[in-house]
Amino acid sequence: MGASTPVVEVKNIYKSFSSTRALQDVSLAVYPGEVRGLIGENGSGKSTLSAIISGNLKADEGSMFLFGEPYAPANSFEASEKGVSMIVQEQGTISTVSVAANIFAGRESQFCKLGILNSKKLSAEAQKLLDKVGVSDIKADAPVAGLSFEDRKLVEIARAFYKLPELFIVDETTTALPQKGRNILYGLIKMLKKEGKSVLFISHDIDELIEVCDTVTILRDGRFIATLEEGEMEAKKMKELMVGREVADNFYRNDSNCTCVADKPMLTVKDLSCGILKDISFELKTGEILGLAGLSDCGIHEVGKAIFGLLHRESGTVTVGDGTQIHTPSEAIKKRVGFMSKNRDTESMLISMNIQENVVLPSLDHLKVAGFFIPPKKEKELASEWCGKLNVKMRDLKQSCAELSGGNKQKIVLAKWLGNGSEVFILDCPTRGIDIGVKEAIYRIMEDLKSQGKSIIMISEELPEVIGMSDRILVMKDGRIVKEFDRGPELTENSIIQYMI
Amino acid sequence: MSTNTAVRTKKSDEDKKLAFKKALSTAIPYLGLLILIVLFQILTGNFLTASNLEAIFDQGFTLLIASMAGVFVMATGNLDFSLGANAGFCCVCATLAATYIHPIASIPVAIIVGLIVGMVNGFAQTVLRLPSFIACLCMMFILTAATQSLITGSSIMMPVSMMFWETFARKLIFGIIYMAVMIVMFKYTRVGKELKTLGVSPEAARQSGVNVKKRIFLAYAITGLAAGIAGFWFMLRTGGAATTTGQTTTSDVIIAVVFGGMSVSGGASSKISAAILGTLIVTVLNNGMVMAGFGGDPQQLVKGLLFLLVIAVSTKRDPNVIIK
Amino acid sequence: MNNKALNIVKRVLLAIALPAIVYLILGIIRPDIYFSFNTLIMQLTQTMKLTLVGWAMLFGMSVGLFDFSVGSRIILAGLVGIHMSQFMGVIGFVLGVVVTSLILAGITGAAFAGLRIPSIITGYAMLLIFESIATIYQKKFTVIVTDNIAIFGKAPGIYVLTIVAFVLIYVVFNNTKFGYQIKAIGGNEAVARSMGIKAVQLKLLTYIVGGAFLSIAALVEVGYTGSVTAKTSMQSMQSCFTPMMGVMIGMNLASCNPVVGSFIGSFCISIVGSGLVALGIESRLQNVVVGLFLLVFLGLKGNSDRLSHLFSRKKKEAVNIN
Amino acid sequence: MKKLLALLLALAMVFCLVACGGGNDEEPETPDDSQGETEDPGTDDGGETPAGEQKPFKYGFISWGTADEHGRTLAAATQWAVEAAGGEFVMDGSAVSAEQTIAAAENLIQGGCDIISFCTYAGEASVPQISKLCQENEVYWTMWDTTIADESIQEMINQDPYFVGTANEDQYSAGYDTMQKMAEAGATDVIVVKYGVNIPTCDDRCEGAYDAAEELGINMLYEIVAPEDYKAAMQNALVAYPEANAAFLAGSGTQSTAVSAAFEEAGKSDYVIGAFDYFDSMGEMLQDGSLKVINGGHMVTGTFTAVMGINAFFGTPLSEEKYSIVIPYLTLTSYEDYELYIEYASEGAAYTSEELQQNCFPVFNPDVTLESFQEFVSNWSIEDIAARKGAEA
Repeated sequence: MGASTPVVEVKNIYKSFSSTRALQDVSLAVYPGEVRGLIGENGSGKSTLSAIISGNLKADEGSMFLFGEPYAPANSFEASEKGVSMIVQEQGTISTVSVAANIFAGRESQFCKLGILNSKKLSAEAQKLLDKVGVSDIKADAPVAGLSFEDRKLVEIARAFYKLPELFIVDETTTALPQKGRNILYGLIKMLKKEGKSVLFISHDIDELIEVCDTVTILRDGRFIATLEEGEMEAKKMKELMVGREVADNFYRNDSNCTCVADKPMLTVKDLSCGILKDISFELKTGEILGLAGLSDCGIHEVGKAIFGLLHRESGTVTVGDGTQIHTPSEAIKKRVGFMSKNRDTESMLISMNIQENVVLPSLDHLKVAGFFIPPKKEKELASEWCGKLNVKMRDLKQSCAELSGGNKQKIVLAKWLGNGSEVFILDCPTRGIDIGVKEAIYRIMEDLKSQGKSIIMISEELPEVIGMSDRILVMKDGRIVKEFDRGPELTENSIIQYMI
Repeated sequence: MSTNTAVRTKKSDEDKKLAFKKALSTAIPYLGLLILIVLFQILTGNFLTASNLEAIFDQGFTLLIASMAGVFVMATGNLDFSLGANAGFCCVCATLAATYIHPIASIPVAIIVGLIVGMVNGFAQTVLRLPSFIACLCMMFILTAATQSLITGSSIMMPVSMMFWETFARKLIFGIIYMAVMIVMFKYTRVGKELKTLGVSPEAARQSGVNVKKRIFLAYAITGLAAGIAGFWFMLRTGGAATTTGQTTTSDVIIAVVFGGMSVSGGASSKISAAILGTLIVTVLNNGMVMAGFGGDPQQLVKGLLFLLVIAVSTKRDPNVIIK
Repeated sequence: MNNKALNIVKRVLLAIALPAIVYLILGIIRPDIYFSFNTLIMQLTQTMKLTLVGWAMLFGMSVGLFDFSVGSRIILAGLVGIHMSQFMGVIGFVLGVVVTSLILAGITGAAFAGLRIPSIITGYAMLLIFESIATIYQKKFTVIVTDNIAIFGKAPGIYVLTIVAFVLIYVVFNNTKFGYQIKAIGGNEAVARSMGIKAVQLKLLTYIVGGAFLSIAALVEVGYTGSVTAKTSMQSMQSCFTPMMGVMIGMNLASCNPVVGSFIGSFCISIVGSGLVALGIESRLQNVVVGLFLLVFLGLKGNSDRLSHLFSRKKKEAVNIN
Repeated sequence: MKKLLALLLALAMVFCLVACGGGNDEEPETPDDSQGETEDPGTDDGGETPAGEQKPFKYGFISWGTADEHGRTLAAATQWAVEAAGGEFVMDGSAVSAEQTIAAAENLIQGGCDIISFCTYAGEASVPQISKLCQENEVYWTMWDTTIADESIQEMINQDPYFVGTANEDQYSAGYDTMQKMAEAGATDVIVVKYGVNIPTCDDRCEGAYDAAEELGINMLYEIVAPEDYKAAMQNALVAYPEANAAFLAGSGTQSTAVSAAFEEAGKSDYVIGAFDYFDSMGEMLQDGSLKVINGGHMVTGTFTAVMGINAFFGTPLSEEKYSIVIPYLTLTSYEDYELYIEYASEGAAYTSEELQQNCFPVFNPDVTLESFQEFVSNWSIEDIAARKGAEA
């Protein structure tokens, strides 16, 4: 790293979403030709920081500099014009138009002469870019709808490379890419390094970071912890810095053996197949926490949705404790099954409605008086009872959920299913995007549920969490269950990872 | 499970401002109604007489029935374009039933026909997955053509004996029962609550146990049923059925509900009171303007400008919400 | 190279298939009418009148906006044009129509974008206002369409204007930044916004560009019918439904782009219209027939995956369709 | 929640107040006891006001709006009579459907109108309802452009003391004469264009036309009903019936330009158009022969129904029984007729206030009788207007 002026420098950045403080006094500088890693637990503020640098969010306080000059992009488009481009995990292409149109969306003016756009030149330029990025098998004129998820992500990458970016931000994209896509990305990062450009690589996969990055900055609870140089980057040290306390015993569960309240299966799944899932069968016993681990698109999320009835099952059955089968979400809910989706704000809760409306929604039937009337008093009681038990931080029950922090929203979803008296909980990434403090509260709640004889299926991409909390772990790869582990002190991440990849 | 109570955060001044803004936006329709009543009382002098209030009640009655049901569909973010044509068609069927079968038969016939049309609308959108706008538009064309072919001459009369069915007391009692049923159904039962969730996000509603297809089907069935009831009362009020019956009801419902302060894209802030209030405002407006002498050309111009003003004042402007 | 040519031929054939089938059905029933040249010319002129209005609505509809004030805007623009033609002749007419049409479109667009209200509701509000303004304005002068301004609606004029409009809209819709960006917003507005496309300004632009094309439709409308009459109580909304359905057919014809598709959709509608008259059925049922046609068309398209799934399932005799 | 309950309570309380008819307002009788008997004001009117005394009044006019030519001229013509009699003219132009006609009647009556007039284009079934309403509020009412088809309605309203009568044109004979004139002009195969569905005036005119066609051996090919685009509908009809060489427009004359354009573009030059309701460019069409017959000028039905209603209100009804007067059309068949019309009848009122007072209101001129009034009405023509206006100028 030359001592020349940094490409991007960020000084004492503060950012908070209503009550949670996402970033506190974070400073960072990335120098030309440097691949800077950024790591931290979910909710440590790494995505918020990258969003601020790439212009998607505005910092509350603090300043940013690009090559020394003040830099405050109004939106991501302005940022990418200035050479700061970013790719994210969520899908960012428009399916009804062609690949070329996607690549140059928002930037068509360069191909226009007195208003007329030369579409041949545009698709030629797009094809050139695709070849440069190394994805020449994708045709520029083809509509994006026909492409696979991976190709669409590569189109996004090509879009980011339309002008060689000064700073290229990769925000947890690799988890979504299979191997071929990842190699292309790594190749591009090397090319950028050679050209003297810089990369900000965000991931929570420690081994990938060590392999790709020159230096790594670690964030925790929205605070800057440390920047490790070439030699110091070592997995265990990084994890400790990430989590803050050595992996304290009581962070996850402190009992170390597989304890089930009773052997009676609360949920039985028999040779279920749908989409990429092939012949999934397993049983969930009373009071057991069953962990589903695997890479992000190996099918663990689809299992949760299929059980709950959100996906159309091709074959196979899901039966609850009392033997009846469940097909649709409403049947599952009647049979006391609760589901918490991965994308919380859009699927697992109604963001613009207030707390009470969200909590009581699935259990309206139980509150009925005389067959149809739902007295508001009963609603209020149910909502305040469960919000109290999970001690949700809120102004009052009529507060809109949009104003709550990530942790509180998760508690509301849990309160919703507890209000419905759910026996089986399917939790898909329960602690995703939640800051450390509240994460621990979620784990304590899970332990309480287990002690009451409730059964939990926990789907998570964070191995430490899966190992720490589950009685039994099923490892999945490409839609199949490949290995089963029981809880035990000798269980480590490495022993599981080899089955995942 | 530790039973500590929920932590109540203190009211920050930003919350207070938000609460004030929210209270203001709910108060605007009430304020609007009050201003109109006072204005017309000053202009005409005999606006607030008992007979005029009775006239307003009579005129607004069928619009109230239709718009209260319209709120159910609008809560899911859709619109029912076939509402007016359905009311007209049920009016014709009721009149034919009254003349050829028995006067009493007109009540069940109107309700059943309206319900069937509502269910066909619901079926087309849920099972056949047709876009709601096109399905209702075609249903409107079909019903208008059917009404016109069923009626010979300018209109068909209902039996004379039914002339005295429609008394003020009966309408008032039916009105209050209907309002009570609709308010309870919208605010205090699963139906209303779950329809509101469909306005926010169908996927999130589905994951909380709402049977999306069934609820949308029910919403259109309710609107169809209400159109049937409105059709019956149209028959009593106009003494029979004409090709023009119910012609403007669809747009009147949409205008009334928006005047009443309902958010048109449905969702969390939809409220049934918007239908009651909106009907009152629209009827008072029509009645008052004619009495004050603006019944000619300016009537529709004033209505359009006021409509624009009410929308401008009441909707909250969130830049990143996508408005279609 | 030849498979590219083949691809174009395939798409053109697919595009023509729809009107050809409709034409054949009606041709078999009344061969004396349908296979004569001037019937075709007559149907084409009707199609042109419908399509010009449809094209004006195409921009709004491809970003998901439904605006019913179009009918009242044509009436008001036509009235202003006729009034000005009494002082300044043809130039006054053209100027009056074009300028009024743009101003009215600007007002409607500003109301939509400024007040953030759904397009259908803005349409209602503007419809009420423009209709009553037209009613009051119409009393101020005698509405006579003199021959010099009727040329736009008559035979040579309408063809010229339609061709000009076609070229203009083809370029604007397919080969301009504006065209690309409204298709992007129509596809997925959230992603388009994150790509830096200013959605609200563009929707306002669809009103104004739509207003420009609506002025061409208004020029034709005045000459085509030879008179302009104001309407009240929202009756001008009826005249929006037929062109709107033509555009919807066009937008759902996968084989060709919406501009040509709208022309084909309107052509089908006018064939159905004349077909009904030929069969002696009341022409009023045109909307019903076209509406049902569109419903079946969209139903098949919407459920094509489930239908093919159903057929394949039948072959495999698999169990439990839930 | 509390706000909604408050609203509901207020609403229910106000209407219960109305239901029991109590309170301070001056209407003593409650709605339910006024159905049965109807007190007959006609006979013992003397007590309240001396017979035949000119007093201020409010005249309520109900129509579908003033967007079209007929609607606009009708409202203006009604105003001539109201101003001549020294009353105030109030209008509700939003009555498009049957329920809106009743609502308009209620609004005007609540607005203090003493006399109202309306037309039954939106269905005659609602006439008994309006009759009941007028009886309750002692409001005189008349109907223009209307003939009641259903005897039971006619018989019902004949018992209503406040119903004065109707004024309309003889639609049947107007249709008959128009078809005759079209036959003279060479029409052999006619396409009928109806502007609305099931509208009595429109259907009566067509009935007359059909009978005339039968007698004169003209064949009626096809009926276009309420098309959205008149020219396209006409073109389609001409394609299906190429032999057609005439069109009979039962209303909205302004569409004659579209119909003639359809004929021109179908390559026909000698075609005959007969239409109802004047429009601005009819002069031109009469000149170039594309339009042979145009009936109009029947806006005076508004004037004469106003006269009938006002006289009844003044206590000087022209006749004790219900009566209806027939108003002739001003039929223009040549450019000369048009010139006469333009010069005298198109601008301003066709009658001055004095002319109306002297010929229609016994209050101003005691020797006005039903016969003299009917005679005055029957000579409504362009020559008469020209003579009166000419004499004056």
